[in-house]
Amino acid sequence: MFKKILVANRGEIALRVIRTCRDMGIASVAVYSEIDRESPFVYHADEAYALGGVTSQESYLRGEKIIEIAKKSGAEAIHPGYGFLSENAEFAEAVQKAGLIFIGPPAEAIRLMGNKTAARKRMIAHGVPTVPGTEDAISDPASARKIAAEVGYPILIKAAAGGGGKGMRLVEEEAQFDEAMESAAREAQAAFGNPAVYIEKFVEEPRHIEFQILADSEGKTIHLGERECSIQRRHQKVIEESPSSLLDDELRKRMGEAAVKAAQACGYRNAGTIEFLVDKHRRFYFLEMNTRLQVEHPVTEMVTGLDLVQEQIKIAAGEPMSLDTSVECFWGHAVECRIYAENPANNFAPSPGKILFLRPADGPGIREDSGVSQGSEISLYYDPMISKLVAWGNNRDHAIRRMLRALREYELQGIHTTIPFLIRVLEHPEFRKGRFTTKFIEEYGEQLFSDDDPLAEVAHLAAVLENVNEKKQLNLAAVNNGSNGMPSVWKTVHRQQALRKK
Amino acid sequence: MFKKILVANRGEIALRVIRTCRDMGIASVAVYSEIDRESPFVYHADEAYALGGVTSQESYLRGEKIIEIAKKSGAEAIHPGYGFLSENAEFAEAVQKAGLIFIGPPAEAIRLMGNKTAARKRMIAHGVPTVPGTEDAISDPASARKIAAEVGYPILIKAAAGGGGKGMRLVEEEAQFDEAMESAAREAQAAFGNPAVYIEKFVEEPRHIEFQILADSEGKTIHLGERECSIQRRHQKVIEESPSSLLDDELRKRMGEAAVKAAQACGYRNAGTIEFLVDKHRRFYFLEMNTRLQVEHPVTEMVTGLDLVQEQIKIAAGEPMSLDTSVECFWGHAVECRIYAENPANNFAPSPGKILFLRPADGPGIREDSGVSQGSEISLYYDPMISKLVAWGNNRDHAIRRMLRALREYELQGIHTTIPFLIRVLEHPEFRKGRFTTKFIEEYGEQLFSDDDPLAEVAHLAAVLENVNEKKQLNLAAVNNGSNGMPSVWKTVHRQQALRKK
Amino acid sequence: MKIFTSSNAHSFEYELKQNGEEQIILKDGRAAQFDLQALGNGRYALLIGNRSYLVHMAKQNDMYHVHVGGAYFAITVEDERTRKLKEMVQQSASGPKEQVIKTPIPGLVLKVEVEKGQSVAKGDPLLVLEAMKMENVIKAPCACTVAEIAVEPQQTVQQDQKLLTLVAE
Amino acid sequence: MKIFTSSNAHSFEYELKQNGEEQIILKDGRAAQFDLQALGNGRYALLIGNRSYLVHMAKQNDMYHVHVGGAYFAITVEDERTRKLKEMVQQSASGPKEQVIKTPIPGLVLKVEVEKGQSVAKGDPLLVLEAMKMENVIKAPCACTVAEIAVEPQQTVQQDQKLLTLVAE
Repeated sequence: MFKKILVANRGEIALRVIRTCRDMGIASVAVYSEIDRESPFVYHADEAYALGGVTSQESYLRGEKIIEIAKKSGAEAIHPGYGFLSENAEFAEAVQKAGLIFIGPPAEAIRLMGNKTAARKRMIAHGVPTVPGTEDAISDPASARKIAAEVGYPILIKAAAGGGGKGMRLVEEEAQFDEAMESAAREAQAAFGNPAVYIEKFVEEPRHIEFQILADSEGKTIHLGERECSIQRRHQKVIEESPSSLLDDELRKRMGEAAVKAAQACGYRNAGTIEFLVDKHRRFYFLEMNTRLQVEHPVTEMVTGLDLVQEQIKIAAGEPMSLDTSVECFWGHAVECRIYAENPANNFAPSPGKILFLRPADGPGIREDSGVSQGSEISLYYDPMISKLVAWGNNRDHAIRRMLRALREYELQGIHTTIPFLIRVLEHPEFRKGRFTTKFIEEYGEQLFSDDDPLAEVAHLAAVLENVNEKKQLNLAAVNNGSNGMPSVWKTVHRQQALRKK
Repeated sequence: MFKKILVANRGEIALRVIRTCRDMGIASVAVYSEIDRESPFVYHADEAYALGGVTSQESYLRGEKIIEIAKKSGAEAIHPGYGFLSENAEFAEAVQKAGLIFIGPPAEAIRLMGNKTAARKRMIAHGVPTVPGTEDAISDPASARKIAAEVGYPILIKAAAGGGGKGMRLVEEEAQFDEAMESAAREAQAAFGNPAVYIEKFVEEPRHIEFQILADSEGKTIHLGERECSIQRRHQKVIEESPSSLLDDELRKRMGEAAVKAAQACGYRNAGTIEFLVDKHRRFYFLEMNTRLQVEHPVTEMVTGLDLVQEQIKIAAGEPMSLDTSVECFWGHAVECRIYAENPANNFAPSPGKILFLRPADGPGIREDSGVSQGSEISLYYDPMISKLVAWGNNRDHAIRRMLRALREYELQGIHTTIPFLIRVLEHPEFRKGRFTTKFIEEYGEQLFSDDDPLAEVAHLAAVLENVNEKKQLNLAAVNNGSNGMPSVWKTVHRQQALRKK
Repeated sequence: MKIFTSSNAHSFEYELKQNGEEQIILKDGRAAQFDLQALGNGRYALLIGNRSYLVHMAKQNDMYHVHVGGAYFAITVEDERTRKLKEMVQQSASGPKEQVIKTPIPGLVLKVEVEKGQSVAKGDPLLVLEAMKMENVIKAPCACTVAEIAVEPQQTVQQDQKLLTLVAE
Repeated sequence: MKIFTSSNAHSFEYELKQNGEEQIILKDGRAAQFDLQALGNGRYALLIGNRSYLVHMAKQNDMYHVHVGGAYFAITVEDERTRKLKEMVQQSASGPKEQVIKTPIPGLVLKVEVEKGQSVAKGDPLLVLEAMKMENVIKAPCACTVAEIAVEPQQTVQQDQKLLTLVAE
């Protein structure tokens, strides 16, 4: 086993990896940009080296510098976390060339899966279902119609040269095909000077469901079940859970097998995720593979009992995985909420600033993976996700109720967070029933931003009390010529009221 | 199900019960003494009523007042937590007479188990093993010797009228009996004017292992496995875990059956705990029954997935329990550390005061049940336990390593806590091997209080830096005529050093 | 004295009465029963009757930012006098109502979606700012005409820097 | 200038040198490489070389209370001058060394285990205090004679109240 690992990342995921290193008795090396010197991931690491710089380009994306520090510090392996250099094939190669171990897949797998067309072709070749359609552009109406029939209606016609919806047509049944094809080609010709189109299966009521896979150094590949990630805003996952309310054992088995096949098809090693779309007929299609640890890996950890970072490290060190078969039944249910430094009341505008008070939620069933502390400055330079709150329960409803309790108890002051929005989503009846698609937030937008009436009354009264108190303090201060330390006015008033009541 | 529950307790356990109420959609009512007005359990409850008073007698022990508040608030049931009124049979009766439900066992069961002699007799009558010995005092050497032989050596001779070790003799084998009996009787006569003694089996290398039981309103009784509670200081549990490293499936089964029998023998309902002593020959003896929720119940929750407070409430409401059979295999391993406001470096002297900074540990496998917040005042009036930290892992070693990581990350300033001591216990090789008895802390006392050399060097250097910095600031302040807000000297020095290194 | 509060979707009216030493707050003619204890760091333990709350409050530019039970409200509080003064000021203002749009956050201007003199409807995109790896669309707060564009695409902007000036229609 | 530190089981010696603007701290003749960043609330991010630590420090009556890595140290820091001054004071002190034992915590005196004039060994129990539901034994800090007993059983005592006076033997 490694004695020392460098963590080439920042924030919550750097701390997450450092914690597993500590649990395994492995020394951890942090690298940090100028503005991250005072971050928890730096002071909780065993060693820390300055990268210099402020932006990602100047710091966490400097692969060569990171490799140099790894060698200087005596680290034997590098964990890239997610984002930054984690899916950079050149970096993975450079790490290997430097005589170090990259805790992740081989560079070839990263490269293949990073190329959408190549990945799609490889999947088709290995019998993993992808969204059916033409692989190449087509302009002959008759052949297009034939392909559409093969793919099955409804289908989408998309301009080959296009984008932005121009030349796109949704065709529900074959009778509408000719007219749609003709108008799409006309529009494409007008817009892009090219009438060619693609035909693609239209995925109805899509859900984003992904499978966690693990492949050891010998190529033995297993899956750890699914994560439901359909609750998204601008293609960013917001809430994730495991298991999915959509899957039954039979579908889980089939999708799990497909996920394992997909990983094997690209010679995958270490931890990875196969993302699928599932339509309303419960048909599933390969979307893409993420060749790294996912943000939402904790929900899988909660329902399987595994530490996925530990599995990654064991695999990279050539040790056997903790499990040797796929996981097809789970320990309860887990939900994760991503807490972003954004203001949901102002169109999710970033909310940089200093965290003036922090008291994360705790108690039964609650886990938090946080990257910040009271006093931390949230800068504009990096991802605004500051923490992940995870709730575990006996079943989906139990986990959601615990999550709601924790979100309401969570105290974080000084910046805005998405907590009020997360509460609205979790409270929504359709979410509670497990009936939603990737369009959930678009569909129910209005309902997810309405104010809570009883709490509004409490908040307004509190503001009035504070306002009246301030004025009273000002008056008192004037009388006392500016002396401080007077007792709370409200306590006095309340005591008087209490006395009167008796 | 109840709509509203009053929680007749304070601190972490009050908050613990309030959280489950919230998870179940039940409104919670807190009651508070004068000094608890600003406590988390008060502001996280749905409703709060003042009890007045400061000491326990003036507040949390005022059963009548609490019942009055319950009726006024519309609560249908009262949860007593642990301590205070939780094992007070009169209170349980009064609650019932007031037309409310006591979330706990029937008053008769509390009363029976509160009387050690009566409980022992009842256990013997139902075939639950107790520490063998004479039930009544004896003074005739021949009968005493006969009983000693029946009980089996080693035995203890104890002065019937005595205490404090006077007239007590440990007898290893029969050959020593006569002489020991004679001298014990003589000493007892001299000390207490009464030569009568008891004969009791000497439990060698005792371990304290307890079983959680649940009994529904129909009397159906199950157990949820054991908790290992041998790590004690002055008979106070310090670290608890589940499962125990001592038990195997066969012994667990036998002890579990005995625990269920013990509960049935006293007509038990709701959650309770049967405490056993287990000796080095793996023989177990009934010690006592705790007729309430235990402090250490979270370790059982972690390895069974149950919420024991929810089970208590369901049983009290006449609903079925979540499980209908005993739990004989566990989900991983859980460890709990009790964090006390005491100074282990000063003979565990209480450490009252204000919590100036608080950042509990988080991350994978960590749960915390805390009753305090940054800004909380720890008073001298109540129990000094302020929080319980729980770690879960795949196995015992994994759970302990996670706990150590969490304890080292835990930030609590302003008062002393037992965290440094807990780390020493968890790091001790004999603890790690699972080889210990209830005498562990006495036996290894010295080793548990020695200083950590590498960390001492860090701490001393930090103190020097701070000291030098203070002096420099004073000088600078003198130069600048008292102006504030100058940059950190150390940053400057470090930058200069960094520049020189290049 | 009357006190008016307002936030995004709610407004309430309170009455403050002096009763000797004591100040009483009435809402809908009934005296509010409360106990507000400051815990420090902008935290308050609030009882209204026997309902218990943890409230966070921070005041910024006359706005109370209040967090309670996981919900957030930005609340303005004004008394009768202040409100009357304001109304007088507003009535005396004349001519077209100019409105300056400033950057809420530092960032990079990605796109300017409008031209000088263009009429826009409420909610129409004006420009796109990038900050914290996210695109943020700045939208028209009302139906208006673009009077001035103060920035260009690819320009970095500081917090509160002027982006555009609008004139209400 | 030399600086001496001492805690329960450790004492170290440092040297502070002025090098123009810069102060250098030497230990065992080697300059310490460090970077101490104050995070507020008595929290510090400390690098010694590239070893990284979170340190908590609070100063109270000339004692530095330092928490690091889950361990706690109460450290006194003195420089050459202070140490010499102290030694001079101690040498000039004469007669029997009196020591006043005060209550570390408020509580209730349960038992007084010694009598006036009694000789006790280091670690012998002097009295038992109850506070926070726990019994706390106050022990003799050195071999000494009990010169005065200032409290009685069942008496409640405040923090820092005098309990006994001892004279070192």
